Amino acid sequence: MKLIGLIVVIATGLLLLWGVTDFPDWADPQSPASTHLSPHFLTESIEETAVPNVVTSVLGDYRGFDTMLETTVVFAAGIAVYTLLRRSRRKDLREKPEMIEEELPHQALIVKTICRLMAPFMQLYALYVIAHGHHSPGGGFQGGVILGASFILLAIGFDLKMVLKRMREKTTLVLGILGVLIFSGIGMVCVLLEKNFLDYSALSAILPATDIIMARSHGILGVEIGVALAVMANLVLIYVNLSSDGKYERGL
Amino acid sequence: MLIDIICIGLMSLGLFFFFATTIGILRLPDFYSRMQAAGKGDTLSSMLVLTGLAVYNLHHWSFGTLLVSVKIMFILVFIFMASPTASHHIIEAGYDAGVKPWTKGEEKNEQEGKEN
Amino acid sequence: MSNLQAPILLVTIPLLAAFFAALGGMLHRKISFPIALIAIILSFHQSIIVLLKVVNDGVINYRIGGWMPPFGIEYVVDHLNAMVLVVITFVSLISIIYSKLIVERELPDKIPQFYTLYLLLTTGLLGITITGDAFNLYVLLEISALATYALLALGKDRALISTFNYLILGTIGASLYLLGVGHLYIATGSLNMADLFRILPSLSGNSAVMVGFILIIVGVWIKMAFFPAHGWLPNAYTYAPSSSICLIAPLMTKVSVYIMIRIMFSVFSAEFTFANIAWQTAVVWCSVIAIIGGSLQALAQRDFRKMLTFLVVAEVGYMVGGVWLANEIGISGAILHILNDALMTLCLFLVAGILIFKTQRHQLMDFRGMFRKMPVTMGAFIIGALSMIGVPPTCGFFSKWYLIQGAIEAGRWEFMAALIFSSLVNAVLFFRIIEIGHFQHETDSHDHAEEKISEAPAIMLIPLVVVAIALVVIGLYTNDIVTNVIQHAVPVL
Amino acid sequence: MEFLLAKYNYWFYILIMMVGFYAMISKNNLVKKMIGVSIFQAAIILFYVSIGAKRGATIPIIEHGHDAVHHIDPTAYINPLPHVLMLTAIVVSVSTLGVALALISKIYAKYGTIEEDEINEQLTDV
Repeated sequence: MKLIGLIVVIATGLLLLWGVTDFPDWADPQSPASTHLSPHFLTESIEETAVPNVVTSVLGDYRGFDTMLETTVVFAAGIAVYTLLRRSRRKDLREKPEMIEEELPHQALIVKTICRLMAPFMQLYALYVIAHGHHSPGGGFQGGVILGASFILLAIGFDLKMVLKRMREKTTLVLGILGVLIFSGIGMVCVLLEKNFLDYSALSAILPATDIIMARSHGILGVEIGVALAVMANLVLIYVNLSSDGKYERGL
Repeated sequence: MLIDIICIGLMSLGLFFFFATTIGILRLPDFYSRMQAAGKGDTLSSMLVLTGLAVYNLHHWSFGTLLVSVKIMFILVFIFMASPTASHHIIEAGYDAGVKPWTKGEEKNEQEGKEN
Repeated sequence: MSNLQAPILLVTIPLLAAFFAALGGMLHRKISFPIALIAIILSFHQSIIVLLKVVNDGVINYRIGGWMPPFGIEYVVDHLNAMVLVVITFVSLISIIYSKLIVERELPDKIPQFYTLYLLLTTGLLGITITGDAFNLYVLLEISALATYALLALGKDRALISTFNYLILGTIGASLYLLGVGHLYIATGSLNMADLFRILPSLSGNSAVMVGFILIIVGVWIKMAFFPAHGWLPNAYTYAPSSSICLIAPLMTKVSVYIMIRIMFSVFSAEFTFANIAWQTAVVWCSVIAIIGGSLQALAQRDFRKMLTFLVVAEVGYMVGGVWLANEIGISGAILHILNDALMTLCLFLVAGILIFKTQRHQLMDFRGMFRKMPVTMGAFIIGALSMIGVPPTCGFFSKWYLIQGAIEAGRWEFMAALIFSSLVNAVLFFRIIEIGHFQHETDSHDHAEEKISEAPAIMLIPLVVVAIALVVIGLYTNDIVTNVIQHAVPVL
Repeated sequence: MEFLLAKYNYWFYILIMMVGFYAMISKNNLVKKMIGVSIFQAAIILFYVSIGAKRGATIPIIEHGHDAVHHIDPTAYINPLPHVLMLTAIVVSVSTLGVALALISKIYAKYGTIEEDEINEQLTDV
């Protein structure tokens, strides 16, 4: 098995090496990748969407459909993990208890204090990253991950029950669904306004005091908020289920 | 000019400690001493490098660059809090799980390094 | 053109419904089924609209976000994917009605999640079929893959470990596809399929493009369980819950074949694909091995579902081989076989599901006396079996006929021999079951307790009967389908 | 030598990818297999991000003054598209990892081990 594996690996490697020989040089400004599509995005982004961060405008608008499906992938993973691991209450009673020992209170003091100190700052920073994605590196995914990480940090520092009191299972699920719904809902609103799916310029009809270009910018912001909610909720959902084996009793 | 010297000094010191940390993680005999290297060395070296960056950023003195430097200092404060706590917690978890500390004269605890 | 929203509604209705099914399931677990059902009916309706529009007016382009194609993502519906869209929504509709009772029995505490995943899987398959953007396809591939992993892993026995193997191989396949798209991107700077089709001929002989082609095709082969990489399929499908397998088994492999056809003819050109005769021969030989090996291993099985999974492997060989015959008849046979095989596999898996639903068992021997107990089910089974064997007027005959003609025209006698051989093996297989069902009665007193087994409930029978009728109707109207739809889908060679 | 240096990023992506690929194929432990998959996907991400690089260019955030937007030089900014694509791919790989870990966790609960050969032994015994 190992020998076959090695042969397959070497063969694939040689194939890829052969492919590389005709690549343009690394970081070549004249390579097709740099001259075909990207100049259009770079020069037109501000005029067409009023977003200086081109990654955000491509992510949220030019290829917004990819992003929507990507959020759906996170949602699918969250639901998949939830479906696989979550125990129903009936069976739960019959399971033998977890083997993790009780944590002594004095030992966790440092960790708890620091976690309590850090979590609000993390959440504040996450909101900044989400809201400031138009102008600086950031956006829905990054902000959502930081937001989710702050809850996971609390779950590690304290225990899972404490987090589940603040983020109930139903809240997490609803937020995860709501995030994706915001995204696809904005897309459907555009369809209802007789434009194409995810054509945010249609939103200028219902948003006050926005022209077509600003409507795109606002549309991207709305989408980013949806992405952030979905990513945050689903990461928490995945973590909670994985760490407690679906019992929601005590995590790591 | 002075800024350059300070900045180069801080950064190369930071890189030196990073290097030392890496060697420590690879070469020290057991879990606790390796975590020692990771926790202390990592914090110190990233603090040094970040301070260097903050100083470097003040080359063009304006409100904008000052703001960026202040932000970098904020990152530094958080690393200063988080990194030692994290290594403390990991060591604690190792202690709870019953990892035996290395004592002088023993063989280097290779087995445990492989397990983890 | 901008007013026709059907192409996007087709995909987004199941997607939105997935979210609403999850939300509604939290209120009450019975809400999610009607939501899912309505969404799939609407989606089926939209796919019919799209198909009629394509047949009458030609190719539909839909710009998502209103952006020009190479910059934004574009949906392109031509004859080929319009047909596949209808097949997907039809199969999805049939099996959601059919599996209602099974889900309630198999997964009583996971009903909303099941329907959410089911709708996500349908969305993924529809999106793969309709999209005109190479990267978008990857994302949709992963949506459908994740939903499939979760659905397969809900099964019993070895389901977990075989799903894990599928996950590893599926991820390798999707990653190779992504890597191949990266090679195309680095050589052309574009991700849009039409744009790639325009640029790629000027890059013939570029090794990056060649490697990209190989990577994509190999990735898709792994996904569809083509011969050297077929190992994951039988186990993963055998132990899956019978509620979801009726959606997964007929469609996953067919959609992968569709991706292969799309990549070969709409991204690369036929001249590029068939430039190298040695490759072509190698692929046809692989499919010959797939067909013969799959049939023989099916013959060795005593478990009905496992037998069917090996037949799926053999059928993949039919389609890949048919496409790589490199002539128009072979390719139209392969495309027709996507349609037929989806329905045939569906029919047989529906029968397997009913058998398990009623008797909790799925060995071949469990067919004893079934003709007396379940005449309708077994009638549908016979139609499905005849179609699998390739007896006119069921549709299986016609695609096989096209494939054989294609093999003769290309001079690939080995492929023709494999086709005939597999038909014979199928005949042996299914007549053995019919014989068991018809002439062997339970003699041992032990089984008398199960004498009460009667026909399945109507909600499961009606879908099965519809599929069985569809098998014959499609067989009768094969000529119309070929002249109106498939002829336009085949590239000019 | 010139030839080697001009594409060094691509050589490294192949190296990393093959490490991951080998782990994926030949490791016995399911978690190690998943680590292999992650390395494999990370290599693809490196590959794409390398495509986006452009000599002498900066991050693609357009600096615009308060006056109206005037001529933007596309060669001054790196290619944003691969970064967008890789944001998607990272999310996908994380999601796959999550589902895989959930599966491994269930496998461990069922068989009491995550070594593939031991599981296979248990399967053949039954």
